[in-house]
Amino acid sequence: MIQERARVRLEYEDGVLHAAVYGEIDHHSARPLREELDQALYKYRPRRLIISLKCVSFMDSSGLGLILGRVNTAEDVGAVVEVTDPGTQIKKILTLAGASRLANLKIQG
Amino acid sequence: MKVKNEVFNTMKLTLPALSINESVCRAFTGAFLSCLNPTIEDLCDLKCVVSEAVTNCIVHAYGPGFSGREDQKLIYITMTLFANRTVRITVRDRGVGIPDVEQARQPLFTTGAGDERSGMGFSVMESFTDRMTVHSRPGQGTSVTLIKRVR
Amino acid sequence: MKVKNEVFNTMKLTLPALSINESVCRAFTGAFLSCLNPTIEDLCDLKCVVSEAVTNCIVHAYGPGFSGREDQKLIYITMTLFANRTVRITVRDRGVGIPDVEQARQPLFTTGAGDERSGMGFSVMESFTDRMTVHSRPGQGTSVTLIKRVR
Amino acid sequence: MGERRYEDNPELIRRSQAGDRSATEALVRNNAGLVAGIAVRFAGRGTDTEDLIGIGNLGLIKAIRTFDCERGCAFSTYAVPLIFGEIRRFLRDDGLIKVSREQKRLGAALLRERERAAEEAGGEGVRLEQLAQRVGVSPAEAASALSASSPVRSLSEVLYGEEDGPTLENCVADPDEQSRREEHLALSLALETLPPLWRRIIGLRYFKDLSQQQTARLLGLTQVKVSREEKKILALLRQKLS
Ligand SMILES: Nc1ncnc2c1ncn2[C@@H]1O[C@H](COP(=O)(O)OP(=O)(O)OP(=O)(O)O)[C@@H](O)[C@H]1O
Ligand SMILES: Nc1ncnc2c1ncn2[C@@H]1O[C@H](COP(=O)(O)OP(=O)(O)OP(=O)(O)O)[C@@H](O)[C@H]1O
Ligand SMILES: [Mg+2]
Ligand SMILES: [Mg+2]
Repeated sequence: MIQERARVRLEYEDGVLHAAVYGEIDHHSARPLREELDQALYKYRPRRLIISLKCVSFMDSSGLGLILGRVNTAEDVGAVVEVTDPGTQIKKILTLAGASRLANLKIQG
Repeated sequence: MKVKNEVFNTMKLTLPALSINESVCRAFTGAFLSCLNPTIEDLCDLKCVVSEAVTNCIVHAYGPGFSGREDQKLIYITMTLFANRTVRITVRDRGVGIPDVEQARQPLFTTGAGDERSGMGFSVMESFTDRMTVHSRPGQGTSVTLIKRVR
Repeated sequence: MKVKNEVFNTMKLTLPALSINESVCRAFTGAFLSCLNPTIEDLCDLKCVVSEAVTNCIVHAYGPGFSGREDQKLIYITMTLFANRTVRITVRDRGVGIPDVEQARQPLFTTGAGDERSGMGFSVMESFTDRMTVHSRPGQGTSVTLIKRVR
Repeated sequence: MGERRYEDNPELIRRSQAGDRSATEALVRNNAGLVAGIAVRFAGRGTDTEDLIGIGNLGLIKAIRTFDCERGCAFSTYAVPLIFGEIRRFLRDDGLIKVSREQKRLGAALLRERERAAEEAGGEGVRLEQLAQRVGVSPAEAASALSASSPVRSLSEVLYGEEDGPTLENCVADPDEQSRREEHLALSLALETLPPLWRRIIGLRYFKDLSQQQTARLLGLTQVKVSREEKKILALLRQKLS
């Protein structure tokens, strides 16, 4: 059976945790992503978490929940979250939510 | 002119409220709409709204408050294509219903905060389509109708 | 063991007998089966058999002998996935029916000669699945059930 | 170098037509220059050259499947118009990026990766998830876009050497519809006279778009046998129709 619909590749260097997400982020795939990202945040306690959405082919409001949720965990460990390379579709969703106005979230690209 | 609004294809799909079916519904939306040869952007928007509506059935309609049987947790989707390139999509469930629809439609309103829901589902559906109507009766279920004219 | 044959996903699809819907049904079959992570070969085979059954509804069931209304020309598809990776697909119509099912199942038998029909539809369905059953009543319609265990 | 590679073509084409995927791959590799040369002529029209090459390869594969080694003309002479045709057709609906174009691109990519993956996997069947990952789409998306084989050319295309089969589009645009109908009738009459096995093969391959592999499995034959029989049938039909 196919278990996961999205994967994340993590790299930590000099206080920066890079997380490149691949695949589709929906309610089904959000939970495993959440667990993996949180584990890494607590393990490395970075200053910055950079989530790259370059290879995300689909995202709905469940993905928004995932990102905003990571902003919360990141605050716990004293990190800020940056989101890079959202596609047109994803950008629309991020804008709609006014996510860019959140103090601890930056959106680039 | 009447002929313009002629129905030119329509389908009904019923499937269980399982999260694996979110991507099935998106792929199906793509297949069903492809005969219109819409723009990629319009198609992505419509896949996204279907995904939102279907996720709501899975997450909210048949959540803790639902007292029916497991095999009654179903999602009912109807899609109709009109000759003037308008698409009408209805996503219905027989779940717990929404006590206050006005409130539920507000951006950021959510009853699923603990579950990392952002409360933006209805806002996404509304802004990616030309029209959204929501009917709901507590204990009976919810039906969301989305209408969009595609290029 | 009972648990092995548990239903694990199931869906019902109703759509008009239009030839554009052949590709819709194929695409949907693919999407629905994707959670099994089947081999490409099994997947293509199953898309192919659904296509055959659907084409028969379009070409034969609601052909010249059909006396119902235009909006009654519908195809009803049910697909069930069992936990042991068995797939059951039923394609049903309410069309003219088949007077002699035994004969219709013979390779090369066709009532649509000259129409680029080869009379190999049932043969394809039978040999690409583990089991095929056909029920038909003239004037009432036809139902084809296809069962296959996927690797 | 170039010379020698083209010389390899007839043998590779024969093997490819008999269903040898590695031969098809080799042909696509050997003719990469040809396809790229055509694709760059369409650069700057808003489609990636890489995608154009993918579409051009579809034309090339069509050419490989339909080329008649006994015909006497060079393979490249035969392939060039098919490659051009495929790319032109792809680019025809200009303007906004439409779904049909994306689907074609995805279809071509899936087919390409499927052949590659099959080769790497050896006897093991390629699974959906693996293929989807290689192409970069979700399994559901890949599964719905997949087709069993590359777009099989229609029988009359093969027999009468038309570039595009009698698709709806072509029929509408065709000024010579009467003669097409006559050809059609002649063809169905010719088919009636074939022995049952041959009618089955033609039915499965050309009316049902099954691959040689699928046809072989269904009829309990080897793929090589199907390929050989198919050649004989086509030759016979050509003879009957000319
Ligand atoms: N089908 C439904 N059945 C019952 N309640 C629903 C249904 N759809 C929505 N709701 C209610 O409406 C609220 C708002 O829905 P909306 O989709 O906007 O946000 P959400 O689902 O909570 O979060 P998000 O969609 O951003 O993940 C939900 O929290 C829920 O209380
Ligand atoms: N749903 C149906 N309703 C009525 N008649 C049918 C139906 N399906 C099949 N038949 C009858 O059974 C015959 C055999 O069907 P089969 O699919 O094997 O061949 P075909 O449809 O004639 O040709 P091909 O499928 O190769 O294009 C048909 O010619 C038709 O007479
Ligand atoms: Mg929601
Ligand atoms: Mg048939």
